Amino acid sequence: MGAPPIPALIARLVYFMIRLENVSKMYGSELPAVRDASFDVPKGEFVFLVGPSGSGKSTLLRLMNRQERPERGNVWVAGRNINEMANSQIPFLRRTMGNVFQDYKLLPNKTVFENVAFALEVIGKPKHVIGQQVPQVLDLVGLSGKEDRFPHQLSGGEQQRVSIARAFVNRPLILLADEPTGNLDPATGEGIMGLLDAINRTGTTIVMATHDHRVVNAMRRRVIQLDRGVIVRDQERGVYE
Amino acid sequence: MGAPPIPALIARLVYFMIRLENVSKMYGSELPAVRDASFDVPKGEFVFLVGPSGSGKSTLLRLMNRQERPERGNVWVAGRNINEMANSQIPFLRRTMGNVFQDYKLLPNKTVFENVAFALEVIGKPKHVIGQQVPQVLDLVGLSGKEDRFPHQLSGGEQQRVSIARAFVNRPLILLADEPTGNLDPATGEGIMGLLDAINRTGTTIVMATHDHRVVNAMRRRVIQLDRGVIVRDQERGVYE
Amino acid sequence: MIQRLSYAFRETIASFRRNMTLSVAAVITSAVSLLLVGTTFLIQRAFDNLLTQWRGDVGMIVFVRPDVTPEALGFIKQNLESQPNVIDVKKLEYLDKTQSFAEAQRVFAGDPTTLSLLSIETIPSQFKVVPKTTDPELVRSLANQYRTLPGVAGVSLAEDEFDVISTLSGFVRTVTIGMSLVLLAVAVILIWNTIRTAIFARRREIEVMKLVGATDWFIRVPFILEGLIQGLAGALVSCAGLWGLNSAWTSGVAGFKSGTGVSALVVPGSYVNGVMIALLVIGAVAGGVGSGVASSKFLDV
Amino acid sequence: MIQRLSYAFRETIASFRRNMTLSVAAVITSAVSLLLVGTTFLIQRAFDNLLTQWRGDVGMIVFVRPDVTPEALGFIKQNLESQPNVIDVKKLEYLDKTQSFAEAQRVFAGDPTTLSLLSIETIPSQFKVVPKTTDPELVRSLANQYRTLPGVAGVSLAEDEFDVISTLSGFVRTVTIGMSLVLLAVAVILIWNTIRTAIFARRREIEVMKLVGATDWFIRVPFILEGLIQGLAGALVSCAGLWGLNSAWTSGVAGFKSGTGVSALVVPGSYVNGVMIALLVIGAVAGGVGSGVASSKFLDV
Ligand SMILES: Nc1ncnc2c1ncn2[C@@H]1O[C@H](COP(=O)(O)OP(=O)(O)OP(=O)(O)O)[C@@H](O)[C@H]1O
Ligand SMILES: Nc1ncnc2c1ncn2[C@@H]1O[C@H](COP(=O)(O)OP(=O)(O)OP(=O)(O)O)[C@@H](O)[C@H]1O
Ligand SMILES: [Mg+2]
Ligand SMILES: [Mg+2]
Repeated sequence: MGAPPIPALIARLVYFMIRLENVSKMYGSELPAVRDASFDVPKGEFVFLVGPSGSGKSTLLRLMNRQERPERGNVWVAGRNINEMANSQIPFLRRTMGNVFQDYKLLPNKTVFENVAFALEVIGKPKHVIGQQVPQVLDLVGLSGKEDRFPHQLSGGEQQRVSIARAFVNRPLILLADEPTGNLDPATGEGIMGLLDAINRTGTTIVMATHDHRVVNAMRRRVIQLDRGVIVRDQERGVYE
Repeated sequence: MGAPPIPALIARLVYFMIRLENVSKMYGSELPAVRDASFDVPKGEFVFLVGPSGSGKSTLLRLMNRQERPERGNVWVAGRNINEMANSQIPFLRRTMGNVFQDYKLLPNKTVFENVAFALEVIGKPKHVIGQQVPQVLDLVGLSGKEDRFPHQLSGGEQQRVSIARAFVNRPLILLADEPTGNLDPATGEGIMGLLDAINRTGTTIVMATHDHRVVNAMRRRVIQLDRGVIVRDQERGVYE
Repeated sequence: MIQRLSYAFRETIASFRRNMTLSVAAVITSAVSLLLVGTTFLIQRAFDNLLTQWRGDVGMIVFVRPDVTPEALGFIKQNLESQPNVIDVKKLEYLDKTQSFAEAQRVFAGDPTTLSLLSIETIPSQFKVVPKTTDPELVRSLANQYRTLPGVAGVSLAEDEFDVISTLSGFVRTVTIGMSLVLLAVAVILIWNTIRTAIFARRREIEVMKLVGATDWFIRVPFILEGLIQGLAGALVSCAGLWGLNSAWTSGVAGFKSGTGVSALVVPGSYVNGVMIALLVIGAVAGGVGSGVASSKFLDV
Repeated sequence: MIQRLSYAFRETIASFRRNMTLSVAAVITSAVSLLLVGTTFLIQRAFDNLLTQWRGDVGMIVFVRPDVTPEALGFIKQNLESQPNVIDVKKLEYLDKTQSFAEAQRVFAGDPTTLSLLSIETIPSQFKVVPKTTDPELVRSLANQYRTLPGVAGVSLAEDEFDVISTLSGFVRTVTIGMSLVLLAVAVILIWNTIRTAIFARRREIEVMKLVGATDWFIRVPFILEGLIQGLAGALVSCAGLWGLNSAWTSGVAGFKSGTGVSALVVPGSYVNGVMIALLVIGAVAGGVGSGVASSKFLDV
């Protein structure tokens, strides 16, 4: 099987927003956190990553924004091999993707407004655009009126929603969400899922790690299941088992 | 209605492991996070706190270990009014209760073993007891083999389980658990709930804030529901609505 | 660009307010260490003044025989004046017998016996010579040369004194300049150290910023500005301190008897101003570069 | 108790390893600032030596008329010796005519004219007197008193020199002691500042420890130990530096011509050792107390 001609390769990689080729990641001398993972995510798809605690979901997401680099294999994002990217290019890669981190990673010294605005400051959006878009997004996640609070003045679920707001305020190509409903009650969680669904319908590719079987079962999208670092299931319109 | 005689009062307060009397808590000039909350938790009971994100569950728990002090009302724990307790007494109050924090609050510069051992060091347990009890507890939460990791080297769910292990390693009278299964997959979560149930059966009073309706519905214990800081339901053998 | 800059400025100001403890610590450290640097500079200058004055006092006296002929005297004078590179002709002074006798009365006022031995007839007249060079060897050879001139009774040279002051001068200058430089290095190390600690305390923030897509410079510029302002603020405080110290010093020294040489220890205001400007520049640069370098350490996330 | 202590020690060591950046910063700061303190102490001592030596050189000469009677001479001698509190009797020296003439030959070696005026017959004999007091007024009144004695030709007093050295001595001592104290304060502030910043960076940890039921002292002891060790480590480094500096200084000074007084600037080894011990104590106390106080700030959670 010969290599495809370059233009065809690029076409395929662009079509696949994210592509993992035999990716393995190990921390130190431990058992690999991800072993020989391969899958493609076409543009506009919504993928759930499921699996027990410690099975490698967060690691997979971290490989996609180069928080981690794999020991083996390649990760392609929007047609580019991100493992071979120069360090100076990484910020621009990350601006094409929104991230909801499992531990939120809010800036403790910035208010809710500033935390969300930060994602826009970074790409040099003018002040009036920020002043308009941020309150709008905060309203969508139900945090109107809490703009001037600092993260430590918020409840767990509120912090999580700030993280979600920051992740999609700059309308990224890709949204990587790690357990975005873990600290939300079912009603609020459903609201957030409706939001993610709407964002997905505008063409944004979403990869979401979750334990929330209700969410997975309700949405009926593609499910990739991990077990001790290995992909054991990759199913269109799957459910949480 | 006259005040009960002192011995009767004490007897009642000891019988009620935790007792809130018209407790209100507001942060700054905001709407109160908890408004006029009153309830008793008898020794050995298992109570779920439920309610939407931001309804005041964590605040209620923080009032019980004096992380916060109420603007109005009294909080009694094991027969003592903790709001009138001298600061020097607080550490001893906190040693009678284990805490699972919503954001885990692990010590970043200590290993998993040391984090759990810390709760025993604090009460002056000798080294050989620590060396025996900690691995045992870590095994119960499924973290054997990860003793020497630092918190940042763990997955979200693993960190959460370290927090749980630390909370009950010293066999506290009371266990306050804030969303202890939020980052756990259903199977691991059920394991942890089984553990909490077993701990409860040894006489430990447990108050647990949670969003996990499956857990609440499966356990069928007392449910206190909050909405915007107000207790709207207090039901024996309740379900998540 | 403009919003990047405005972001950087807002960010800097906000960070100042929110990290009060760290900012205050950095300002205190810079202030204290720069004050030390400034003080050494002033001390160095004061010593320099003192030594220069002392050295100016060291001269040579060429005694002329009482029975000298006018020609010989003229020859001596001419000889002295012919070397304007070596001796300070403007300060060259001739005391005739009357003046020499008057000076002897003054010099030996406490020594009536010696005085009683002197008479206006037998007293030698004298040339007071101030050498331009400070090299003791040269001065000595000069004295020997004058001794051979006809009509010269002898040459008196405060040789020992000259030696000591000359060596001391070089020595003190080396020591104080060395000390200033060392303290300068110390100040830079301390400022850098404090800023590094402060940024270390905020490394998680830097990590998060990078994860949200901030470039290294986007993160670094507010830190650099902050360090620069902290250094500058510290330098301002140290300037105020230096000014106060110098005033106290000046008025303290003014209390001394004049002529004791202690008044030479006063440092001219222009020099003090120069030192203050230097401190401001050092503070700003050490702060800015320090935090630039320190923040870079945590940029490899 | 025993496990509490062992916990504190293990904790301290672990914390050192895990907070390398902060620990190193604290050690550097203490080392640098204590080195400054130590250096000023040595400088102060060196100046003290120098001034003491200079002052020892300042004496008084009581000239006795050449035609004095033995009774008068005996009376003068007796008078001088009768005041052992004021003058140093052991250093009292009488030069008879021969000796005085010999000394004059030496003193006026460069001044042949004056020399030619002197003869063994006409030269006054002299008492060399070293006053014990350093108060210029007292010495002056003493001189005046001697002037009135029968047979005394005059009293020569290096009054100006005496004045300067005496004032300078007090002045330099005040300045150097002041500087040592200021630098001591500076060192303590800097060490405290660094430790405060380091503890600030770890305030979340303190908060968590409190929530798990740790008492204030349980939290504080490892911090105090850590600060103490950091201060001690810094002091050790500064002692090494001081020792090196002093060696360099001593050998540098040894290169000077003897008799210029510069050799007085060498500080005795025992004094250096004393300063080193003081630095170790200061470092340990500043570090320990500093972190105790700084950690208390974050204990009110
Ligand atoms: N920095 C690290 N060093 C060592 N091991 C690590 C590190 N980060 C993660 N791991 C390990 O890698 C495995 C996968 O972790 P990962 O965070 O991807 O799990 P996860 O599927 O997200 O789990 P969870 O559902 O609990 O968040 C876990 O066993 C974890 O202990
Ligand atoms: N330090 C604070 N300052 C101001 N407001 C606060 C502070 N802490 C909490 N709040 C507010 O108090 C309310 C209750 O917070 P709490 O953390 O108790 O909610 P919760 O029920 O635990 O929510 P979640 O399920 O999201 O964790 C929220 O609206 C929150 O914004
Ligand atoms: Mg995870
Ligand atoms: Mg909460």
